[in-house]
Amino acid sequence: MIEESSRFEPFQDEPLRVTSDEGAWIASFDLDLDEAELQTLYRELKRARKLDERLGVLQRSGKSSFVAPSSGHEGIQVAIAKSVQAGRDWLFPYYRDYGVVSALGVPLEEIIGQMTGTLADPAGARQMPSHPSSGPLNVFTALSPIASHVPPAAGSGLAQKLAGKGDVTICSFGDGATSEGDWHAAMNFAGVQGAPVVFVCENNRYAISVGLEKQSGSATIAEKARAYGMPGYQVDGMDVLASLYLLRELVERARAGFGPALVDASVYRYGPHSSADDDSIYRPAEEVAAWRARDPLPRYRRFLEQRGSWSDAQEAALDAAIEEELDVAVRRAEAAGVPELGAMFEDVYERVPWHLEEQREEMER
Amino acid sequence: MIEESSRFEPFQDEPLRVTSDEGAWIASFDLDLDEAELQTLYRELKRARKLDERLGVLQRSGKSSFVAPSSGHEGIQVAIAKSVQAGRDWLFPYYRDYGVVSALGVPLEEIIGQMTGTLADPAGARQMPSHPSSGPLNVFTALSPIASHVPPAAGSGLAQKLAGKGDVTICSFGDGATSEGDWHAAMNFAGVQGAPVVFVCENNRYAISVGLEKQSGSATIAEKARAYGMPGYQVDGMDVLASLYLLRELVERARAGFGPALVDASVYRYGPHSSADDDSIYRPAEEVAAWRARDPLPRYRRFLEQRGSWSDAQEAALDAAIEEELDVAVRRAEAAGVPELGAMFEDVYERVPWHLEEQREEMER
Amino acid sequence: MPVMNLVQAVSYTLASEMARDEAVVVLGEDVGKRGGVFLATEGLYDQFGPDRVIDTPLSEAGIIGAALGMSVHGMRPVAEIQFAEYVFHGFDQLVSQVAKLRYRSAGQFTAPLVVRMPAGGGVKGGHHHSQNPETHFVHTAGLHVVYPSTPSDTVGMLRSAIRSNDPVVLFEPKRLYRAVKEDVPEDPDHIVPVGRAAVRREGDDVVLVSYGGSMAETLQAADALAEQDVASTVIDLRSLMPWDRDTVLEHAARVGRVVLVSESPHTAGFMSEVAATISEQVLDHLLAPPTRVSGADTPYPYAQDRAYLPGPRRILHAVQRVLEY
Amino acid sequence: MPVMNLVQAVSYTLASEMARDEAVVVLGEDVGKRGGVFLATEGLYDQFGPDRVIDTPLSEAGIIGAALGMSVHGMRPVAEIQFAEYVFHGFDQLVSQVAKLRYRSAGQFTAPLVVRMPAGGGVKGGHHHSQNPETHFVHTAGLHVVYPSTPSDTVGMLRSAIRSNDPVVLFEPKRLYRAVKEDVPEDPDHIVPVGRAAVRREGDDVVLVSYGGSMAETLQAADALAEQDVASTVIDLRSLMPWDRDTVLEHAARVGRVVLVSESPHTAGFMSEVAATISEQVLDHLLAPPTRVSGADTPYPYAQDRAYLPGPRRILHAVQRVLEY
Ligand SMILES: Cc1ncc(C[n+]2csc(CCOP(=O)(O)OP(=O)(O)O)c2C)c(N)n1
Ligand SMILES: Cc1ncc(C[n+]2csc(CCOP(=O)(O)OP(=O)(O)O)c2C)c(N)n1
Ligand SMILES: [Mg+2]
Ligand SMILES: [Mg+2]
Repeated sequence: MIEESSRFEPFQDEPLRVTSDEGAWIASFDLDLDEAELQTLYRELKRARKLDERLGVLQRSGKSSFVAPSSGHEGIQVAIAKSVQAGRDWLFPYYRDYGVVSALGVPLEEIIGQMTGTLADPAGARQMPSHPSSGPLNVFTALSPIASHVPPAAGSGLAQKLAGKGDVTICSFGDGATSEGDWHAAMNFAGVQGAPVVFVCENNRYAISVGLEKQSGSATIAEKARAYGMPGYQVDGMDVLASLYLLRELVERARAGFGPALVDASVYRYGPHSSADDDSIYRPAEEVAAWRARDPLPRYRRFLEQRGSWSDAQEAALDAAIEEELDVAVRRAEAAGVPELGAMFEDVYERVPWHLEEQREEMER
Repeated sequence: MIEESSRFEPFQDEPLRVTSDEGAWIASFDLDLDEAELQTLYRELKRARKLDERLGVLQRSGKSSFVAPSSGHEGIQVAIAKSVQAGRDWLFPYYRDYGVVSALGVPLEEIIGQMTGTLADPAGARQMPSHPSSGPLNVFTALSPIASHVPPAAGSGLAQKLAGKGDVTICSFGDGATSEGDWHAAMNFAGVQGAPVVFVCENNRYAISVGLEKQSGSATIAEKARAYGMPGYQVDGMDVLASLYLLRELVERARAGFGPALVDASVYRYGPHSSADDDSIYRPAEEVAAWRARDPLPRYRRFLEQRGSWSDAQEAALDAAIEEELDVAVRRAEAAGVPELGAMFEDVYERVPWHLEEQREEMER
Repeated sequence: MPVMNLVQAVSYTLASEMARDEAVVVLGEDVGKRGGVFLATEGLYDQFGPDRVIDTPLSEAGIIGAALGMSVHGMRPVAEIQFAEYVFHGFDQLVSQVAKLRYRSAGQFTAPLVVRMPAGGGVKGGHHHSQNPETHFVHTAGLHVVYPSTPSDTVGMLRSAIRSNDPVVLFEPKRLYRAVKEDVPEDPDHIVPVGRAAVRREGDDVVLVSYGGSMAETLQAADALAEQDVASTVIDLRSLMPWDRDTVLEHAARVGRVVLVSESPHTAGFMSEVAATISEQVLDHLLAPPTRVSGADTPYPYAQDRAYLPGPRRILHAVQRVLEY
Repeated sequence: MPVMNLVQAVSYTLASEMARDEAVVVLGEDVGKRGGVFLATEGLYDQFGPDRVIDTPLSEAGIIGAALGMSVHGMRPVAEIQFAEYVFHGFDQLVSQVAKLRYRSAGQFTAPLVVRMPAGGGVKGGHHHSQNPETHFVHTAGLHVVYPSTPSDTVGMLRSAIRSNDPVVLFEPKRLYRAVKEDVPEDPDHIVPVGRAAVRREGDDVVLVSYGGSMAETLQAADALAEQDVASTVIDLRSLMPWDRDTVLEHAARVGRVVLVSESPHTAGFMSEVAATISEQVLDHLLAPPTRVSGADTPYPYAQDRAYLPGPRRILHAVQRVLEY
């Protein structure tokens, strides 16, 4: 039931890349994206980066209690968002996926509302920061337990397959997530059912302090796909174009009924695991520096510049526009206000049962 | 850290066999087991088969409340027992593994005591039938939840590795077990740690009624080993010699510090899933018949006969001896008596706490 | 009116709901051709085919998680866990995911699914085929928990559960699967609402409260009491979350003597909640301490399979204690 | 005498026990170089090396299962679950395997291991970093469950746990990790036995019973009561399985008014067991209903992080109710 994709071969030794670290096109096929789209990708990379930076500022200034930085993951995250049809397909992201939701079109004020615990969060500030969601855009509310969202993503794919409309699901997670039993149950379920799900591992080679060699029996995440009868691909997740080409192909393949695939996207997180972490305890500074040199943003900007498709003036205008957008979003998110005490008793069930009514009364007394 | 075994290549397309269905030696290397050992293997195959048949009789006559037949699995089960050093290495079997424990040397009266709920069971008749164990022989008490014994087996291997004495663990399970999250967690843990564990899947292609194609995303269980950085082997589990050669090599490999391996042993269960099952609902009779034709016992007997190493007289003597042994074991098991009421309150903790004392009094009142 | 036993009531209701609403699908281990190991899904595969009666791989986390993913698309999956204690392999999916989805998404996503599981002892199943894990789910916000004890209630409550927009965990007393047959309501919209207890008989001397499999022994005890001229009120809770506190308190206050019968482990079992609530709310009406008769705080034993259960003898002892108090 | 806070008491005791007995090993996520996300294992990796301080893959089932496998070989693993609610991924290993091993093997195999988990709210962690799942384990036969609230008790109880031949689940109130420093006993054999409560203060007007993180607010409430000339007895249960029923009943019977404080969800939480037992055993001594002040039956909220907890205000309300009853 599951066929290979047409352009890319699974289970290669090296991650797929279409641009060099210097930003040169190195693929064996021709680029076929128009300039507007190419520029949009850069705008979204930059927007994700600046959003992440702003979230850090909000956290340090006490407006947010926590943040799990996404810088370094933007290439694959923007590609995920741009490989699906927003509002039609479904996304099951994880806590680090700000770049996915911002590039998909979730309003920044909602994302920032979630991060700062205000009612701008469509999920009502019910969860800690770094747990975005969007009902209208089919973004399943991110949650904390690692890999717990992967079985529902498999079920989402099965529902889509049964509905027969060609919709697909993308589910992303970290390298650490692949060790959980729930991850395995989900991958196998999707494999057996041929569910149209593209699984994307944002493989930054660390789960907090635990390096990949202590995490996974296999050297790559991609080869784990063999256990589920699906193709596995390594991609340079800091190469936004490689990520996009691969994901688009796998999304279309899933739409056409050829089932799930696993993508092992090599990335690096530039920040600590979270605002509660000190990564200098376990990561050498040189390692961070080496990955900084491969930053997906300047790399892609060089690519655009070499085509004459991006200028300093555009950069300055973009920066200003994003800062302005962020300022507005922060203001609006704050203005939305915080939930009342009693809100904690709602949405446990469709209707508030007697015991919660009483508990609410007791608490409000 | 994990190297390949020397004689057998992992990840072959076909299961390893050293004898044909007609019992001819077909391996590329020479047989190097002495006649006594070759005959012992047959004795154990027969003992396992007759034990299984007797357990069926005991169940049908109401002496046992349940049985999960092992007939058809004897080749791999006897090989498991004969590939380890009894009392030194550790075994984590599953409920269908009568052939493992009988060939390892667990007294039949203990096995039958377990099956019939008497105090001949070294585990005190605490569990339902088909859950054998042996403290002295390091047979971890089998249990009902599928795959739950696999993580402890990985931990057992890690303990052995840390102890540095070259002891190993063998853990067996069915094909269905490979779908559970706990199985994955264990396999990955063993792979990362290079724990000396040989994992053996007794792949009878059914989990109760669910066929392998609905069970596993991958076509074989063997290839799942890639996800854990360990070698995976297919073997004809109805070829006792192939099973034994492969397992001995993998056990020695683990002893030598080269880590875990996964064996996908192709078998068939001739009986229903259990005494509570009716397999005619989901298995065509022709399929059962086709696998009956490959029965590991007559096949191996033909092998011995062709070498002049087995006669009808020996067969008759063996049958009589086993029947006698079974009769004695049944008598002794029955004579051991059943647990008293109060025994249910012991071994919950090392010492009986106050609340269990009181519950016991209430119950005995 | 159709006459059936409790397990037939399950398949009857599933078929009726699947015919009514094509969003309803069944999934689990062996639910297809095999019809489930207890035959609770017998006939459904032939009637509705493999897209609506889905044999899954052997993973409870996969079953519950997949059901959740289907339910956010508006489907109404009914997942079967083959034996209740195997839900522990999917515990995180049920308590961290299913139970909290409406809450953590503020209603953007909901999980209108049912998880059915045969539970309870007395079937010579040892400790992994006999447990009553309902308290774990009662203690988990976001789940409804129901535990019918009769064929008719099974029809009405399973139907309620399937139509509920909240996730429902439905326990089935496997010991009673084939114990009695009775007429069940034929009306395809007959439901028994979640949260409502049934008063099985009324009497002024003592109140017996129970649910699930233990209803059988509780009613036997009530019969024995009647022979001794002790008149009992017998309440079948049926729903544990939410539970019908008002009904229990009304009778507890009226009679003043209460015995609570449940085969789940004693310590911190659901009946401790009922006992605590009775004392908290109607202390001054009590003529004797609310007294529990429970399963033991041991793993479910094989050899003492029946003794473990709170049988009539132990229930009568407790009644005697509260009567003589 | 060494002065330390509660989380330092954990690493101090682990180091002391690892030095004493080389069967003791530590395993979990990030317990190595990182020293744990709360630094509860800080320094151990440098002192004892990677064979005794084992960073595991990200799987709670793997951690608990591996600990079990090591323990049957005579090792004494101390497993860390990074946040208590993540134990739900390893629930089956803990409740079906670890808890039942001695029983189902009739003592042929035992599981002398410890599972440590930071628990409790008030840290702005939302519902997956704030929970108190202790009741699930109290309701599971075969496990000891302890929940210290002070650095000294942490030393004594963690040591008891490590030396116990039964599996022990040890909850650590993460909200109190750095709340207070105190002298802890230096004697490397000092233990606090499992099953013994501590009476933190004595008074005749009301008995406050609590444990874990809620001890902080309970003691604050007791202070506030003292200012209003209400004298309270404050009991820190410390052990939940087995729990110190005798101490609780003695004071409950003496004083007649009891308030039970726990931040775990209200319905079918451990305090329902304590309340039920008090009513069952000393009904006639009660001057008011044993009254619970609990966490809500909602997923742990983020925005109302502090309000969720039973704070002094709610405790005082309950005390007022039992005093005025
Ligand atoms: C079930 C569970 N266990 C442990 C944790 C604590 N934890 C949060 S993030 C994390 C590491 C995740 O690493 P990875 O999956 O590689 O994603 P990354 O953060 O590197 O993007 C851990 C252990 C958790 N959230 N859930
Ligand atoms: C966790 C769990 N889920 C479900 C079951 C019920 N069950 C018992 S055996 C079995 C099938 C196991 O199949 P397999 O692993 O292939 O072993 P086989 O019986 O074929 O040897 C099932 C589903 C169980 N025992 N444990
Ligand atoms: Mg990572
Ligand atoms: Mg099988």
